[in-house]
Amino acid sequence: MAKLLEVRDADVVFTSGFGGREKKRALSGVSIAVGGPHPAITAVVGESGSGKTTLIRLLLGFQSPTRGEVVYDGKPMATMSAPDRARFRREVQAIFQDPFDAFNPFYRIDHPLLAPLRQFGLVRSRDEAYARIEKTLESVGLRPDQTLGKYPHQLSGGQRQRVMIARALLLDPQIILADEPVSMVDASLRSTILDILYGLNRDLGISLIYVTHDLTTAYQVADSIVVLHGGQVMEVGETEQVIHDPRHPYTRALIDAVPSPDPDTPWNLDEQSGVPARFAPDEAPRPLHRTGPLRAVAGSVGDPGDVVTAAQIQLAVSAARAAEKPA
Amino acid sequence: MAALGNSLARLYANRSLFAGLSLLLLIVLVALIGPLLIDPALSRVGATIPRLPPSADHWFGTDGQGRDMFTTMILALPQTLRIGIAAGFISLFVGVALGLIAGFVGGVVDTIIRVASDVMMTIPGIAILVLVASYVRVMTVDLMAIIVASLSWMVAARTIRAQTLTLRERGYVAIARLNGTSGLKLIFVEVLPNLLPFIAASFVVTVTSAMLATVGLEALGLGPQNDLTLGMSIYWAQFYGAILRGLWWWWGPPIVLIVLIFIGLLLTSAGMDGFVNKRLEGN
Amino acid sequence: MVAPVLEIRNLCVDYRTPGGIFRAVDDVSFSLDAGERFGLVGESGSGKSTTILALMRMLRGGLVSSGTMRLNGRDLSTLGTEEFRRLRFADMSLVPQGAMSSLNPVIRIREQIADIFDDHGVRHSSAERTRIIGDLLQRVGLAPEVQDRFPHELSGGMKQRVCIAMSIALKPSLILADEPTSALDVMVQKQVLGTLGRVQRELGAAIVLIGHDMALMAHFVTPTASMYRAGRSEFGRGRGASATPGHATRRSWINSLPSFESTAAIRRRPTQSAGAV
Amino acid sequence: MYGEYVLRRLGTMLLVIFLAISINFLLPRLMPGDPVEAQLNQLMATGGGVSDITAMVESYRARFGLDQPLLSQYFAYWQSIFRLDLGVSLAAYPEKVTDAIAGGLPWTLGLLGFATLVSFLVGSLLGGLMGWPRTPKALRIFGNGVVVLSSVPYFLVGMILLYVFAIVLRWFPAGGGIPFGLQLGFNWPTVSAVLWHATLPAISIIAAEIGAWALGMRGMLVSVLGDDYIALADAKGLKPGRIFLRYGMRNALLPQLTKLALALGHIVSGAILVEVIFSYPGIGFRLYQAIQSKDYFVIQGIVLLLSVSIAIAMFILDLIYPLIDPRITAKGK
Repeated sequence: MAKLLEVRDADVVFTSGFGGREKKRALSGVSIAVGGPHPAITAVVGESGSGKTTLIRLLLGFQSPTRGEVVYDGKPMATMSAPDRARFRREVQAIFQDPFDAFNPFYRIDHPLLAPLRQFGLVRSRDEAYARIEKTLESVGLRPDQTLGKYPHQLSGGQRQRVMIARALLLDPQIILADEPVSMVDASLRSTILDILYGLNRDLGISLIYVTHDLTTAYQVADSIVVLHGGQVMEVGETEQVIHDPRHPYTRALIDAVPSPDPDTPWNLDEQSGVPARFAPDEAPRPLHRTGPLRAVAGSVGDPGDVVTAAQIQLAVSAARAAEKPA
Repeated sequence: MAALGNSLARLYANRSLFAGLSLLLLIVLVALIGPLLIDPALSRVGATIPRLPPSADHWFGTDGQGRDMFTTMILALPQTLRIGIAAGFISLFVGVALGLIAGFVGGVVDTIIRVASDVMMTIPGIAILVLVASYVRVMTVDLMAIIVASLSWMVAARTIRAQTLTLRERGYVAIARLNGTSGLKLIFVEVLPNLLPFIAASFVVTVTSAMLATVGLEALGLGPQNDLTLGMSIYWAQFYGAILRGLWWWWGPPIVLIVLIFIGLLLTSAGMDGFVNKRLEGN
Repeated sequence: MVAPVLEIRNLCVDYRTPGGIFRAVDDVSFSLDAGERFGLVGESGSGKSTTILALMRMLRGGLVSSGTMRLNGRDLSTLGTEEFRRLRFADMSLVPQGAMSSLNPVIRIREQIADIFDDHGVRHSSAERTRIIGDLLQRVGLAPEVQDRFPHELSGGMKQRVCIAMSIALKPSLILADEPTSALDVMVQKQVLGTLGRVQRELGAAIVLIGHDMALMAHFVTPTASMYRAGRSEFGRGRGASATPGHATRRSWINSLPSFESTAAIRRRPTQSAGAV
Repeated sequence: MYGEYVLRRLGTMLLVIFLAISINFLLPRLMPGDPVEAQLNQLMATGGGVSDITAMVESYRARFGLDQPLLSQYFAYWQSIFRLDLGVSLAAYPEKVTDAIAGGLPWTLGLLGFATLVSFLVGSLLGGLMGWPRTPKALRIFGNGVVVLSSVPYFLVGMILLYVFAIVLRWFPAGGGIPFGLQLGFNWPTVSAVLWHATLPAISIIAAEIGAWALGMRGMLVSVLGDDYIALADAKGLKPGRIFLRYGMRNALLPQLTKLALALGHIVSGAILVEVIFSYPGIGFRLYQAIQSKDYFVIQGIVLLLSVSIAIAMFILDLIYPLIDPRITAKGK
């Protein structure tokens, strides 16, 4: 039974300034899930400052919530035993945004590939390690002879991003958290990498959280989409429904801001009012109301359905998709 | 490793670093080989006729106390270097350790270390050194190194703390944590190698400030009484009014040697700034 | 027939690199009339920014090895340094990409705009100057009082609008916009691009817009202007902004782009059999 | 916001002063075998040149109250600080320490203040010009020469100047602050005499310090010239002079001010030594004399005065900083 990683009703508040007077609410009342019985891909979409990177840090255990908790396989992160924590560390991996910052310039790229195998004792010899590394590099479309033995500055952004994916795969993870994995990669390579990520779920049964500010790529790979703004979930639901029938005004504005590449479909660029519409997130997070079997929107839109969490919608969507796909 | 190879090439390209290091190397060689070639007896008080100007048999002349200046200089140079470098290493070690701890542990520990180094920076080092040195009855070279080191660790601490704070946030440190590395291994394997250029740069700055403090203390007569150092020979020259009496060869050579040391240190640290900044822009 | 605002013929720009000469811009030619919107598209490192830098004579380390650049009929290569300095922002202005860091952080917005007038010999009384700067800011959707604020007190979108206001202060005939919105959030992007378009049309100036988001460009560029597709290969030497004569066939090329309508969504493909690895 | 920033900087200053006073209190007590007592016994034994030894010993005992627990000594010490009673000079008994110091203060402040200001401003401008690509080559070479010169410690420069200009060329007096037997007053003879005596010491401080500021500024300007706002200023067709001053130097100056605040301790140390070389009647020279005669209370008094005045100077610099960099008060440094 694949394990479930959940953030339950979490708040993250950063205090700074003289005597900790200035408080910045990065996340408020967020419940997200990844993994579980039906591996799926959830896209977390939000602009800069929406709290999406903080969410990744919570899921990775790099940051503890001010309120609420992070639970893996039923065990809260805060009180996890050492062996459980080691197993968590191995089964939940991540890919980061900046390919130039993710590699220690002092070492060849073999270093971050050998380290996980040694650290978790997955190999008995150097040859066995390199065998696994080469196989994994090939699985992400890289030729080992053109990659291994090189320093990070000798590889292109696209190559480095794929090496980072390979590193995560070496540990046979159940869950991969991808923080804007393609935003700093050239457009031509973007679809290749998205293809690889989608393949991880489809072929290896790995569940992913795909964090991005780019709705079009979210539409490409994700089964469900969570729209985040000011640290609160505005809307969550199955991808097709959210994109083609957005309910929350913020989601609608986000979709409207994306230009369709076909110039004939109107985008009314010239009627822009000077000042953009402001979506100030309200102080207390508005609960999510179910507006369909696979949908929920923050705040009461029309007759509010029962209150539900984003996690529940995500799991519902992944279950529904599992039913569609042949086993 | 290839990284070391091309950095040597860049070293040559960075002229001031190259000039500085070669000057310092020359001085250290003289300090090591010199004492083997001279007769130390000539440096004892009364060994020669005092106040002789430079001549064939006394290349640097003789001082007011009958010491042969050339021999004295050859013996004094290693002593002064020893204080400067010993103080440099001690304060570098303390500074780097505190910088790493402050950078990585953060929170209250970081605040304490930061405030301590800022406060110590404001107190005029020489005044405290004067206070401490005037209490010590018998000053030796090693004790002086420790005293001087106690007031030049702050430079290294500040630089390393600032760098650690930025390096700690780098992607590859997070990746290393995902790979299961943690604690000291994380610091030594991932962060320290990238700190090396900053440590080297801080070492040069620390040795410079340690040397400055040492020579300053000695000029006030607070240096090691019975050991021969460049600073002390300047003090005795000044004490016996060599300047007023025009015995330039008594205080000239020590000043020239000290100036050469400091020029070497300055060229090296200026060169290193260029080298360090390039690395900053590099990755 | 009045001369085109901008005419570039067979422009080549070379960079000396340790590994030999790198041709960043390879034989690029295009021309622009007043009011025309021209899009220069390509991936990073494809030479599109280099073309603009060559035009503004701001190439650091690069060298225009061949080709001519004419602004309103004047051959730019014939102008001396001082002459060229006076031409900047008077005849040809630039909207920078990194608006976040393109404003002097320690002086107020008012002084940074006033500099443009002063150094181009345009004198105003201080009251008149305040009014003029206030109008400029209002034309780009900012309150006149913004001129008394410091850059760090403004949002990314507002800073970019200040840069647009600067670029139209001396009513130039050509505006060069180097990816003006790529550093901004999606929502703000649309507003700022809309403002740039409106202001350019009111001024009747020609505009060259550089970008890598082809969908965005498709909506901004007027149908008549053509687009250059700057090629860039993954490994080895990048090819310069290759000259595509006439109009790129936009229809076929656009369809390859990811979008909500296109059926090429990866997710739609039938699931392959498991066990790929 | 400015208020909160001032409060925080004031707090730092008070903390520094508190620590300086505490160190001054603890240091003599931490020393193995109290040298003050040893010194006194030695004086008592030889009946040294001090007239009423026993009175001095009593004042010393009362002063420290050796038998009382450390803490009450500490409070007694603080009370005396507030009463500005820093104890009595051992060498020139019964002269109070405060009087001994007060005499030297104006001299040091005048010399140090002037020399530091000149070396900071001229050094920074020279450094900026060295970093500015349009500066003529000759100036850059001159600048590099000054930088190399500045590597030489203060007092060595002083010695060389003393020998060349005072002994050999006799253009300047060989030391002291004013010629003996001159009526001090606000008249031209006094002022000219003071200036005449202060020239060589001032030049040696400036010569040694100017290069450090130039080197720092050059590095800063070179990095600032790489920033985007310089590129846009260039694109805006601004005059080179304006780009250099208002866009380049204005931003490069900020870190220099921080360095100035941090360098005050080092500058004062150097000045002390220069005063000794030129026997210039400032508190540096007074400190030197106190060391010679092991006059501990005067030494402590001077050390305390130096630390406190530097803390105050840093506080003043901190107040100036936000006026130049508006971002400081925004997020609170």
